[in-house]
Amino acid sequence: MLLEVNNIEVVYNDIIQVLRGVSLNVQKGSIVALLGTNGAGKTTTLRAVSGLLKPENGYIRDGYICFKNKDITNLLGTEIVKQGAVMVPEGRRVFKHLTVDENIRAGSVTRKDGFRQIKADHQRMYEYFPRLGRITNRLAGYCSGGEQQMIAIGRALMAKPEMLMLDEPSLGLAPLLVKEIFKQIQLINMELDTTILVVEQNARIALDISDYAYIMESGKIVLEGPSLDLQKNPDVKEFYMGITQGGARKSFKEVKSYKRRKRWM
Amino acid sequence: GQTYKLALSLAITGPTSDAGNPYAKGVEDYFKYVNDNKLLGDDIIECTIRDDQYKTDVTKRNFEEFLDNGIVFYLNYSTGSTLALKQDFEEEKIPVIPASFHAGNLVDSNYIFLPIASYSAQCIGLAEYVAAHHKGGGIPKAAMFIHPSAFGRGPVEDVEKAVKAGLNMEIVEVTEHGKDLDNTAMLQRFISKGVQYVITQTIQSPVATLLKDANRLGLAAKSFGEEGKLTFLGAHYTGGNDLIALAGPAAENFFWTTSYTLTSEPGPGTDMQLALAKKYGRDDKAANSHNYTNGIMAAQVAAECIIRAKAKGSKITRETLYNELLAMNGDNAFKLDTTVGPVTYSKTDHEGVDNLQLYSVQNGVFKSVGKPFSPEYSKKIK
Amino acid sequence: MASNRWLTTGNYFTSYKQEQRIFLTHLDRTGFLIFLILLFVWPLVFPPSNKYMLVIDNILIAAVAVLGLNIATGFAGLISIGHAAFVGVGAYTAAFFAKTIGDSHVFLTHAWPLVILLSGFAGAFFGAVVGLPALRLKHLYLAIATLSFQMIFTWTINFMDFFDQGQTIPIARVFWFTGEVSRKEHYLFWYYAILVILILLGFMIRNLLRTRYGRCLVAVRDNDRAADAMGMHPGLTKVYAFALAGFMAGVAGALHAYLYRGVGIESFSLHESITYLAMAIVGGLGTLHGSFWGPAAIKMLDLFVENISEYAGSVLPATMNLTTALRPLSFGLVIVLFLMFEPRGIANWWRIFRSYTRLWPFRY
Amino acid sequence: MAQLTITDITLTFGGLNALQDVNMTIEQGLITSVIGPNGAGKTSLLNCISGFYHPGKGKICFMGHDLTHSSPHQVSILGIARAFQNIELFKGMSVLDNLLLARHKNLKYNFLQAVFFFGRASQSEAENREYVEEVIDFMELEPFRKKMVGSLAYGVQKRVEVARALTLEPKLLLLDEPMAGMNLEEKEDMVRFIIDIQQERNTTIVLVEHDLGVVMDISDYICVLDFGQLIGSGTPKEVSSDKKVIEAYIGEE
Amino acid sequence: MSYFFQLLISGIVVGSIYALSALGFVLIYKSSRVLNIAHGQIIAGGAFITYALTVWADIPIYISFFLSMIITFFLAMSVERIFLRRLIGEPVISVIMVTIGLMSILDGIIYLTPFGSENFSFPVFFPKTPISFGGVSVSWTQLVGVIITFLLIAAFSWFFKKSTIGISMRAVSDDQLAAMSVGISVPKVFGLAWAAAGLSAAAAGGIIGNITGLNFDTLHAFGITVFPVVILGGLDSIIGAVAAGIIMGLIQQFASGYLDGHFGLSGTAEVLPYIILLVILLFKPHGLFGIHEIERV
Ligand SMILES: Nc1ncnc2c1ncn2[C@@H]1O[C@H](COP(=O)(O)OP(=O)(O)OP(=O)(O)O)[C@@H](O)[C@H]1O
Ligand SMILES: Nc1ncnc2c1ncn2[C@@H]1O[C@H](COP(=O)(O)OP(=O)(O)OP(=O)(O)O)[C@@H](O)[C@H]1O
Ligand SMILES: CC(C)C[C@H](N)C(=O)O
Ligand SMILES: [Mg+2]
Ligand SMILES: [Mg+2]
Repeated sequence: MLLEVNNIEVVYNDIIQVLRGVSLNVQKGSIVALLGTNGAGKTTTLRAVSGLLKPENGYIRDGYICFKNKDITNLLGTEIVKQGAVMVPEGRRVFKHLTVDENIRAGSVTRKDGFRQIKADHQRMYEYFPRLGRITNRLAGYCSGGEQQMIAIGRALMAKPEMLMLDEPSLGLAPLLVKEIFKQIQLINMELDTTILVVEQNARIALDISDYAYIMESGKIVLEGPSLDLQKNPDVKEFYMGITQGGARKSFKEVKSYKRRKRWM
Repeated sequence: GQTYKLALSLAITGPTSDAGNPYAKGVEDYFKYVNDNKLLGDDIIECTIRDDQYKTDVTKRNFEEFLDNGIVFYLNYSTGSTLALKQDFEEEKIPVIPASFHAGNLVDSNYIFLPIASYSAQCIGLAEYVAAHHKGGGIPKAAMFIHPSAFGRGPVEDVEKAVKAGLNMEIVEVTEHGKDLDNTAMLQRFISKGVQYVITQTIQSPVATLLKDANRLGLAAKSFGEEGKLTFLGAHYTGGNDLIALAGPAAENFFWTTSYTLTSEPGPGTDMQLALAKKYGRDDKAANSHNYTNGIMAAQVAAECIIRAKAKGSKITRETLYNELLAMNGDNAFKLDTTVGPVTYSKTDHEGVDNLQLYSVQNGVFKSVGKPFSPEYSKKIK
Repeated sequence: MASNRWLTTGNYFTSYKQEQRIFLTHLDRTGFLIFLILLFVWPLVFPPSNKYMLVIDNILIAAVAVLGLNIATGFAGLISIGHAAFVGVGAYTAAFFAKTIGDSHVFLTHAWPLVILLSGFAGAFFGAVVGLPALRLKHLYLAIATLSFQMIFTWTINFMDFFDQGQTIPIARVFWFTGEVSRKEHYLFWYYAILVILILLGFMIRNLLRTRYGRCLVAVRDNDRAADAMGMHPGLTKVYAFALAGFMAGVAGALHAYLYRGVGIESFSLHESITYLAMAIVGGLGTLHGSFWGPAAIKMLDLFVENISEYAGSVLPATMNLTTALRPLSFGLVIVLFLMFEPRGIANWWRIFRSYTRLWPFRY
Repeated sequence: MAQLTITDITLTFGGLNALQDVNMTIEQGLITSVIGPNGAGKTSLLNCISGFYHPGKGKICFMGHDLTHSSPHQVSILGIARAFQNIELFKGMSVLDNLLLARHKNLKYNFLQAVFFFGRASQSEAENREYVEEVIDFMELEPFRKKMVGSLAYGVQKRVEVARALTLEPKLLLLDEPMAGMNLEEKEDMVRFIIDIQQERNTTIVLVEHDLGVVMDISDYICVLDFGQLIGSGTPKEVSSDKKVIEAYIGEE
Repeated sequence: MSYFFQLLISGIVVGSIYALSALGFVLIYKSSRVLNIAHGQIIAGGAFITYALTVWADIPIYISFFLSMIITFFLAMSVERIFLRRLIGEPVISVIMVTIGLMSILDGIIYLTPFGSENFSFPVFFPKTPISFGGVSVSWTQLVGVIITFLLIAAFSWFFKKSTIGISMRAVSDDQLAAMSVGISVPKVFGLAWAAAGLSAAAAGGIIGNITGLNFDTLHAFGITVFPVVILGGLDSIIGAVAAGIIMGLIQQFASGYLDGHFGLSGTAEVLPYIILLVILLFKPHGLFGIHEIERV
């Protein structure tokens, strides 16, 4: 087991409890998806793993997190990146005033394996994301949403992570780009053997590419299983993929109609 | 015995603390000396010394506290606060000796006494020396380099008056300095206007930069009045060992005037000063500072007033001390060794020592030039 | 509203108007009234020495100024490094009258409330002018515009013969119903005068803050683009904030002039500007009562440290240096420690204290 | 009737044409969607309408007013409100305060009344507070009323954005990706709000959104942008079968 | 004409010293968005350390100059560590205020030493005769000062532009959380920024001290004097600091060369920088080279 999150509870500002005993496991080399409603605590879970709770004034009150069988509970971000787990934060937070090239280079600070290696990996990023190769000197702040997401992923990959955590990589991206990004994610997973933990709202595509998935609601994991199984779950189908029991796509025009309750609640 | 309360508020930290620090030590040590040697018999002087960081508002607060404590004599420091508190001194009828020799302190005021000749008198003295010793033809042309405050500007008008009254000199320009790193522009301008003498009235560090720049540009006169070059002269707070410390060799040939004796020219006053410093564990720097002398002298005058009043058997109050000061003339003039002349005060004369001594830097120390003198024009323009 | 307006517990609002109240319970209101009465009565019961009265007057004046600074910096988020210059504008307005019509003209001595008000307007005017760059500048660049004003102000006053080049310009004692305020009662008289003005201004600002004129300040601080989209002109709002701050500063300046019976440039230096900033922060930026805590804390600290270093001077050997150093050292240390451990200022202590007592006797 | 007409606007950023000769009319009372790949200029278009950017060329007209050179606050007073793509809330304030700020122009009292809190001040405050509560009810934000906006989950913040725009009582509402980062269920909620706003409040809506399902289902009219140019427009049906649009944006299913 | 050239040269010399002093502000601002008000005190401290090493410890001045740079490097780093570390993430104004407190503390520490209230000057170690050409003269101190300034500035420019650490320092100022997410240690970056600023301050202190003599008031006032330079250049631009420094130096020299003494003006060099600064800011709100905040709505 590469990552083991055991029963963690997270509080913000000493009072707001957000996670109420979340457990999840990530197998080495797999792609794991974490789905859930807004405010369920997905981002919080990723922050907890990657040691970025502190700047938000949060901490893990209970439970533990193991990465490569080492306890990393409440360790700080830098340390965890060195251990090999890197997160791509929500909302593509690129360094706006740095060029694309500098953004990607900034990802390699923790590396100690020499200038050449880094340079080679840097080039490789442009192979994964050829769009970026064409705009290396542009300020990242002026790049389009998709490009920024690519920069953020490329930047994270420069740290040579064993596990990459992506927080809503499809956020605000046009359908074509979503496809492109997820294709690259799969490719990275295969070629670099990078384990991937991805938080997504777009359940369809997330379940498509992942091996295993968790569904979270109000601070708890409510459903988990191999992605193939979840795709068949009628609740997931209806609530996350918009497929009615009849199998047709539900029209948004009819949203005013009666709402069925989820069975897991 | 009795305790007489005195007080001093000055800048021990902040701007001008380089002067304030030795000054405070001088005052402190001298009063200790008075108490230790029982100069007042069983009575003792208790002088509160307080730092006002050169801020007028704080000085005022300190002063109010001193009044609350019932002081009978007050020592003040800067020009700014002396002017600002003038009204209070009048209302409280308390004799005051400031460390600022600004002539304007005396305007509309009865209770402020300058220990030595005013800045104006000092500058006029320097101007007279220039007029008298100018080499080469024509009227000597001078510029004034002054501090951007009342302290700096005070003497300008008086020097101009003296020139009007017949002093053989032309003031070509008056420049207020800032925090300049480089005075090239100004020095070049002086030269181009034919200026040969620069009278400075400020604190040491701008003068030091000025001297260094003049040396760098090769504009500093090697001897007094060298033609085509600039000779620098300055009033009390521009000079002393601090200037030499700051300007190093560039200070050479700087002319300076004050009413105090200097330890580089030993005499009974300086012996006493050095002994005092030794007794109270002061380092060399403080011991040799002219502002240490400055502080001692203010304390000497204050103590003398008390001694005299006591001798007369009067109660020590603000009033009796004030009267002692006013009576300090003629036979009653106070002769002390730390100054180059006697301290004289009267109803109309609130400048203590009227004599000045000119010094100039020779081989890294201030040496006296000529005998003590009393500037003539400063009386003429009154 | 529940019948019992003495306690918060068990209270709920039934109309939006009730929620507008400044004091939520009678207890709060009564407490505050008692506090006000105490403020007025204590000097009569325990007459302080002149020095302390002066210090207290000073604190109150600083509170007026800091109240203004708090509007600009705390509420509107505009760092001002030239607040003392605005205070100076107020003081020099008074000095202007003293120079033109004579320092003991009845206008200055009898109509002093009017002079104070006019000084406030002068401050507001300069505040608005200095705020104009806010139409284009942001953050520290804007802060530097205020610093520039500080420098230009100092230089101008120093340069002008009219204002005696920064030397103290005297201002006569004022008159009151009982005749001229004598030296003895000077500080006490001004204590009351300043207190009344301060309380008045405090209430006005408090009111302002619960209306659109106050909310827009906070809005431009938080997000001026969004404020723009909400129909507020962000630039003009900032100019207005500066004007408001300038007004308070101007009033404080005139009060300072009267209290010290003179106006000299040294009281309005950059150093003072920084001190005002320190007061605002130690008190608690963006809180009203912080504007009172800050000046009190900083001035008291100054006195305290002065006493300590004096004491140290009496026990330590004559090597003056240590006592000299003690003052800035401890002063800086206190500010730093404060910011390190209580960055939200003293106002936060008050908040914590309140939240403990608010629901008394039931803590839930 | 066309409520907003955009004629030939071009917007340039240092050589890059974010918008190029775009023409568009927004019909009163309808939902018009603007779609296009990332960086196509959708947000820039909204920025031009709401006064954050000023097109170098062309003209924008809203109900007879020329908006081309107006600034955001002027535009908002005319009755155009907008929800931002990258949440632009007042982070340090509660939801309530955020919405109250949107009532700025509706609070009718002067400075003196404010300072002494007398006359219309108190009255006006209370009335507007009532309006705000109505919006809170409408957008189902009751549980968050007094919460600090900064600590709310992304999805809720998005909803507050829309609510705040709505509080401005706009005639035209610009929504920039209001459903980004939401799951299906929440999207449904948001769609419901949008339809309610359009129908019950009779507000014109311009919607920028990447979720084609939503766009196709609820829009009355769709405009497609690519590289700053309008490459197609029409009813959902027309657009979804337009070759150019499919190629640039949708991709083959 | 040589008058003009002399002013020109002096302006450049003074300007480059301004640039070096401004550099310290820029280095800290560039990575942490903090304006370090106590920089003047650090400059003074650097000068005093150099003096102490040279005169009291009898180390040759060339060595002590570098030693003092190294010492202040670590001193400034520990200052950051002790006083500012806890404030990461606090509002800018609080942090600025801490530096104001720091200013007081450093004042206190310096008052503990003789430097607080006594004056010193460096021993003369350059040839006393100035370099003259065509009626224009520059002292050795000034020349060396300019050279050191440009060396240091070139080094730092390269560092921020090209080195990974430099890039990560800029990244931190952009978005701290994102920086942490890729493993950049924010505290280390801040420490480093302060250290670098300390180093540059020592260099500046050494040079200024040589020109003005060692007077605490004069030296630390420099921290405020260079403010307009820092802003004019655009807070976070090293090149900006150089350009603005030289512009200000020239303005001051020409102002006091051509304005003072005419029209009854004097001391214009004090105020003109601020006026010019205001005017330029109205046209370039981010200074000459400061980055424009990218704000996309
Ligand atoms: N810094 C914070 N302080 C206080 N509460 C917070 C903070 N960050 C998040 N929360 C709260 O924690 C809960 C979970 O937030 P989180 O961001 O983890 O949800 P999420 O599942 O990622 O939602 P989304 O899909 O909207 O991104 C929310 O209710 C939110 O209000
Ligand atoms: N302030 C700006 N300065 C420079 N370029 C800008 C600015 N704002 C936008 N751009 C550029 O204009 C183009 C259009 O951007 P815009 O934000 O309008 O795209 P969009 O269609 O909204 O994309 P998305 O779907 O990602 O939100 C982009 O190439 C962007 O880089
Ligand atoms: C008292 C002194 C140190 C001189 C001081 N600068 C003054 O104002 O007069
Ligand atoms: Mg999230
Ligand atoms: Mg967009």
